[in-house]
Amino acid sequence: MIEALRELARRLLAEERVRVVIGYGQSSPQGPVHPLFITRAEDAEQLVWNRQCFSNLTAYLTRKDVRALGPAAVVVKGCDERTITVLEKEAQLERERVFVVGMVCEGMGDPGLPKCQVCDRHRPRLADETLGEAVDREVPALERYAALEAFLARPAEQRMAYWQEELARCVKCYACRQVCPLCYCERCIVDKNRPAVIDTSATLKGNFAWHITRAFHLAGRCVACGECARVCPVGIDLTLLNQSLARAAEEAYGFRAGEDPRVEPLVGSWSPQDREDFIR
Amino acid sequence: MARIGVFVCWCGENIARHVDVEAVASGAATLPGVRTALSYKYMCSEPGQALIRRKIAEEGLDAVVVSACSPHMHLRTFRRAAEGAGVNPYRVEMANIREHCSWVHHDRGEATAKAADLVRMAVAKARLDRPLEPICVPVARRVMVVGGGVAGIQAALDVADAGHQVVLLEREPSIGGKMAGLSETFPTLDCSQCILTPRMVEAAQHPNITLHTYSEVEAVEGFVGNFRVTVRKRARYIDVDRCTGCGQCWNSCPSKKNPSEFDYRLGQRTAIYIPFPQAVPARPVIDKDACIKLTKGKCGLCAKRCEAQAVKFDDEDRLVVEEVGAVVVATGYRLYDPRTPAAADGISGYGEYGYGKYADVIDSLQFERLASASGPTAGEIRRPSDGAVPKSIVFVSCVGSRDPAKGLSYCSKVCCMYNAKHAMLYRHKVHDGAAHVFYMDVRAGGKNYDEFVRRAIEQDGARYHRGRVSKITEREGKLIVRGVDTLAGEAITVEADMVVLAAAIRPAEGVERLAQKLGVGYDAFGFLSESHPKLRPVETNAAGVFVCGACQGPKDIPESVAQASAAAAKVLALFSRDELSRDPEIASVNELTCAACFACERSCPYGAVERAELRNGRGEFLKRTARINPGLCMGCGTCVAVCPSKSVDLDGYSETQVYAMLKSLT
Amino acid sequence: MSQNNGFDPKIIAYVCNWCTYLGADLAGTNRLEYPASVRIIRLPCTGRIDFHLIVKAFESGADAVLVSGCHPGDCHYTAGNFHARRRWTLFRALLDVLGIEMDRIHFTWISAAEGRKWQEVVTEITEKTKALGPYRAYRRICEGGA
Amino acid sequence: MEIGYYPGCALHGSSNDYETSVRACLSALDVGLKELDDWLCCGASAAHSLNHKLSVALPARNLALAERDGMAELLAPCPMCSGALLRAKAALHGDARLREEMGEIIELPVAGSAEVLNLVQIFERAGIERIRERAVRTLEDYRPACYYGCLLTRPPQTTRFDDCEQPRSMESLLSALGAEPVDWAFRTECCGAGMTVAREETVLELAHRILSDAAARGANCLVVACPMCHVNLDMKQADVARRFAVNHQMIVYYLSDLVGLALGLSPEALGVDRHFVVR
Amino acid sequence: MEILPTSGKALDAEVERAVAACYQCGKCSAGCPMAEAMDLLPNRLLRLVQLGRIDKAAAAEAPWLCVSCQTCTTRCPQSVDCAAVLDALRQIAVGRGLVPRRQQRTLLFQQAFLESIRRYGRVHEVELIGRFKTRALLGDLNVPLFFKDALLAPRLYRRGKLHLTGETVRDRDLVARIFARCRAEPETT
Repeated sequence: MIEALRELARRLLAEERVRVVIGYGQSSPQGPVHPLFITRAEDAEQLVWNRQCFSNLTAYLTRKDVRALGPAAVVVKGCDERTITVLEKEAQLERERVFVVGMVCEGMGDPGLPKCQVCDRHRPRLADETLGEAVDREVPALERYAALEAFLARPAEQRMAYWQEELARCVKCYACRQVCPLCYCERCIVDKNRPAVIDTSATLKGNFAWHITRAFHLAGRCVACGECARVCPVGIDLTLLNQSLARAAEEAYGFRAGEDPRVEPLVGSWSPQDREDFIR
Repeated sequence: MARIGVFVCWCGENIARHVDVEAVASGAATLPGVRTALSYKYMCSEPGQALIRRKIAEEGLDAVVVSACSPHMHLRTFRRAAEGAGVNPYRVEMANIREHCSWVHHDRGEATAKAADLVRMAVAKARLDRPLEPICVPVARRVMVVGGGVAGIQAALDVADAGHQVVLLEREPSIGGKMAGLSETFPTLDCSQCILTPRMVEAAQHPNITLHTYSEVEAVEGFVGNFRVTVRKRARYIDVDRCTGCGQCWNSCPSKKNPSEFDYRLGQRTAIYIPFPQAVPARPVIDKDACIKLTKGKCGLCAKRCEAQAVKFDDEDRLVVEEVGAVVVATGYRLYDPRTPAAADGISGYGEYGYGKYADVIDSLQFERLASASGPTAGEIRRPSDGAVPKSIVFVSCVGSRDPAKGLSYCSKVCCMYNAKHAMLYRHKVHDGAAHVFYMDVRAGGKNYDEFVRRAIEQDGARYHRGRVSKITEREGKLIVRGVDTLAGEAITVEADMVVLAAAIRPAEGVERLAQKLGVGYDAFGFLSESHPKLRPVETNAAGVFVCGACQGPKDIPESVAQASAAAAKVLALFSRDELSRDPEIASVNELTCAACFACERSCPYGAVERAELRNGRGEFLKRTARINPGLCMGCGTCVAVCPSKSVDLDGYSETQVYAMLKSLT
Repeated sequence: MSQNNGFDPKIIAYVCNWCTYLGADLAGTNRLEYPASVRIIRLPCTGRIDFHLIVKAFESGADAVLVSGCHPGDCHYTAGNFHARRRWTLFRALLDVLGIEMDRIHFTWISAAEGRKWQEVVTEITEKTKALGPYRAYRRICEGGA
Repeated sequence: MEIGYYPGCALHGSSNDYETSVRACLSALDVGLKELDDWLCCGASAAHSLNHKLSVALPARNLALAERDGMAELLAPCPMCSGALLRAKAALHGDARLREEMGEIIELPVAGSAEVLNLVQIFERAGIERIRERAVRTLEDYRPACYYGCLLTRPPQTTRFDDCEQPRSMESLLSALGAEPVDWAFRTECCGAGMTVAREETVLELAHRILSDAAARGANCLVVACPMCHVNLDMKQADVARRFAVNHQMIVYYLSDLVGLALGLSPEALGVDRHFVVR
Repeated sequence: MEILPTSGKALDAEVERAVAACYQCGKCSAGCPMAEAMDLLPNRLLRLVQLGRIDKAAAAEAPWLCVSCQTCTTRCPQSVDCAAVLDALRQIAVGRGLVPRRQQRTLLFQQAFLESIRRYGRVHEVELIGRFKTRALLGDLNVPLFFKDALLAPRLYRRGKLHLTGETVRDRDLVARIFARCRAEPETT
């Protein structure tokens, strides 16, 4: 599989179909896997593929410096690829200028990350070329949201208490924002003043405001790559927030972010039949 | 620092009874930015307004808060008053301490406290009000009417007679629309063409009307007052200016056996043809698929015969751009096709009626042609299969209409009337013929309408059966119609020589595409949406675009014409001004911080958001950005809510202001 | 109305200019009495009302928030309330997982003709909020401590 | 190809000539039939007339058996049976509560996943082109009136087969084999077979109309894909003759008969000799 | 299609709901092959149900003349499942003893039919006809029929179409259990 990947990268660069290949690299066999940007065919063998390829590389597609390089190829897992659709819908990339290399993925980490336990997209579907053989396992929505279910089983006061405790630890390092492929605003809303929408101090108040905002800005967009939670230095489980929105979208509108390129983004479209059981 | 004056109104006892207005005023006086605060018995009265103007002058106020009734009541009044004294009208705020306070809270303490809060909020907002100028856009006093049927012609003539330029667009080779093909019209039975053709000629010869036939809207840019409409003039293969309409060409054309669109396939026409004798303009077109010259390269007889040398086989589509200030859509209707394959766009057909299978099962427009003196049978009722005069005809109502299972739930409104008319005409022409009408309800609301239907039944002996038809089959040249009369409680079978289906009225082919170009909404069936069903029946939510006739919903001729004149009146009202001035409380984008995700574009109900590029002084590309078209923005603020980086804001309700109001309450 | 006495709930109402604001006006014209607990912030359309406004309301010490606009299909701007409806549906899910007390956030459609409904809604919300007491949990958040 | 097979009571009873025909014809096309093990009667009209729950339970049991034995497709040559199976499918589909309830009633888990096919659909699966290639003789001297009756196409929302008002599938199959189907009026009119035994007199009338129109259109035979239609139009033709004093002598074929004949099978092999009206 | 309760007021409610959309265009009656023989046309039965007079509708002969050809359901502009409504009316009639005498034969036949299934899991034609005819005979309903079909029997037999003994499923108790579980609850009117 690795060889196939390297071969493909070589070809794409050699034939000048792309100017850069965004993949995974590893400084030493034991060393950590890091994003790798290849612009010359001969560097292709530096590419790696293993259970440590956590990051969602599509995040780099919207970076000014990367765009400057020209057409790019990007290595994606089934979970990451949905990002491409969302970005395209939001006019952040022209699909034809990106060559998507899909990697069949049996899960990342050992043991697999929670998201991998319930993954129903081992094999990318939207890629221009997909490497590896495997079949999809249809995971019922319930299973996908099991963790959320469990959390929601607690009474509201306990949930509130939990978040007060968790978010009190947030140091506003914004790693969650940096790593998120869908946080591409040039000026993030937290950096807005006159008026300041969000209290920038790392107080509980500011932290609630920030995390509510971060999560809701991903409503109907988050593809559940789970990077935000993975990179959080103080280990706040942000996926719970993302999941609550993802499930609402799926339940109320049968919508899954990035699933279907033909479907319009959830926020910004509507139907007269939309549910409103909570509105009096 | 702002210099705000607060004016607390007693509204006689209305406010003063439950609110301590003096306390409210003195409280307001202490608020930051407030220069003066006082109360008066009737602020809206002339002395009250004078007081405000005087205070503005004395204190040099630059903003005003009137604490009185609902802004829906008097905001305009006080804006005008303040403007009179030199304060920008958009720096006037109102605190509603009457409808929202004194009238609904009778505990003086609570009411006063709330009133004080409301004033505090209003002051906080006023402090941040920017002076705004109303948006002015020049108006091009020229209208495009899309569709040259009776509605379009009416609208065009009304506007043209008022002295303004009109561009009249028609997709077919001639104007006249469906009405030109009708036989006689209910409830007066006067001849359709006799009414219409003079109007057609009038429109064509009117100095203020430019006619584009055989043409369609290609693209639309701009907004109210300033539309740029690109028109595709389809290749006619005739030089209209040279052509004299002498008829040599179509009389000599050897390709004669082409189904006539105008006769709904009941008649035939040549390849070079005018759709019907009274066509306007009386200039032929060449059907390029039927023309032997254009298909096989041979022939060219018409060109040889044409003394004016008007035939040009090398003709091509042309695009012309028309600049207009308003657009009237009058694209009319088409009939539902009972042959529709199952569930094409949710609409399915009537296999059980065998339309398209049995030659003598026709639709009501085809019957109009049979009954029309200018029709393929010169007005004699003869059936298509063998030309025999039918001794019995079954007229079936509600084919498609009121049939949710087939995908159309609405009533087509005019069929009841023309069914009665058809039955009548038939009985007048074939005295021993039996006319059966199957109906669910007879809907004959309108002047002399019900009388007309009764006449068909009582005097002309049309036999009405209350019930739907279930199946039509054919045996030995007879059509076996199986229906029911629910009043008699019997299933009945009629042996008919001909069956006429009153097929549902649907919006004209392709109207959705036109609507999208114009930014006009349409319903599930493709009928265009008016902006208010009762109060704004011919306006649409696209400013400067109006609708009339059957494109907005099934209508008969009188209604279509009335609506056309209404649309014309609206256009004239628009043209009565040099400039449009609009409320400036609209959205604007901070283009430097915009991330160009275009969430705003997706959620704008008015298509007011454009994708633009930000360039520096030297015109070099910096970034992409959303941009609001002030001509189109109506100021709902939906874009503000969906903008992730809050790079959009709304004047008059800005982020800063709302937050300040909240803060004033803490 | 004096259970939980001493406590006058603070309720922020975001209403659209064309339906609910006029509904409240009508309540006034018909002299329909209701508690003085609500502070209306008039916005052009429910489409303008985003989640920040709800969060901000709580940050500025609201004990409950009311969001109200035109009934579906009646929007002055044709679709603003449809857009809003979707966002609220999603936002509620987020608030729920955060353990925000859902019966402090109310959504209603109130038309210009529904003065009576405005009166009922405000009265009920006030009673409910009184019963719940001040929104201490969020105060705690704003005071930054646990 | 091999496919699940649900004969139903009629084909194992007085309409066994139909089964003979179907089996012979399909084996000639190398379509193997795997009969559903220990199948139950579908309940026919009696069940849905008298006991709605039963009218779902009985077919549900058969669907469950098919699922258990891993049959993805189930041929039910009797439209009454296929209709019952399809109705049950529709009811079970997207109604977890009902699936559960039925599972308990019939003592087998049931999802209703098996696809139910009628005879025409099997031929379409086998491929009209392929059948034409295999054909050893043309049907040119046959001018059949194709009779769909009611349940083959109705109600369309459950049968999802052909156009329920102007069906063409039998005609296109047979004309591909050289036959000249006539166009006639009663292709989807009901023959009232459901009532043959209980209310014979009203039913003969319907049968008579159908036979007369077919004859009037110059048909020299009828073609059906339904055992009840066959009983009603073939066996009862004598009674029609007696009652209306007109002997139509209209041969009534099963669709598989004509296909079989085209494939070179003998009338005997197809059970045609066991019909009541014969050449 | 959703499963109706088998009896009781619950069924009434279901049936009323099922016909709520009917606007009396009569297309069901117009297409019904049995219309001529019916005392009340289908659209009238539906109307009675709409008016809450279910018992009168159920007591009519028409439901027993329905051949379940689905034409009404297929062509209904309002997508009312007319045929299913008639089924329900039959069940109500049986549950409340409203089956008109002249239609007892149809009922008897269908009961005999179900009986046969309950016993063997499949239909035994000879026994079925036999049981039906004898019942009909005892009930002295249209006796001549008996002999008529008796005449047919040999014709069938000669063609090897008549099995004096029919097929039986392996697990007959299962069938009985299924029937028991589907038995209509007693009327709660």
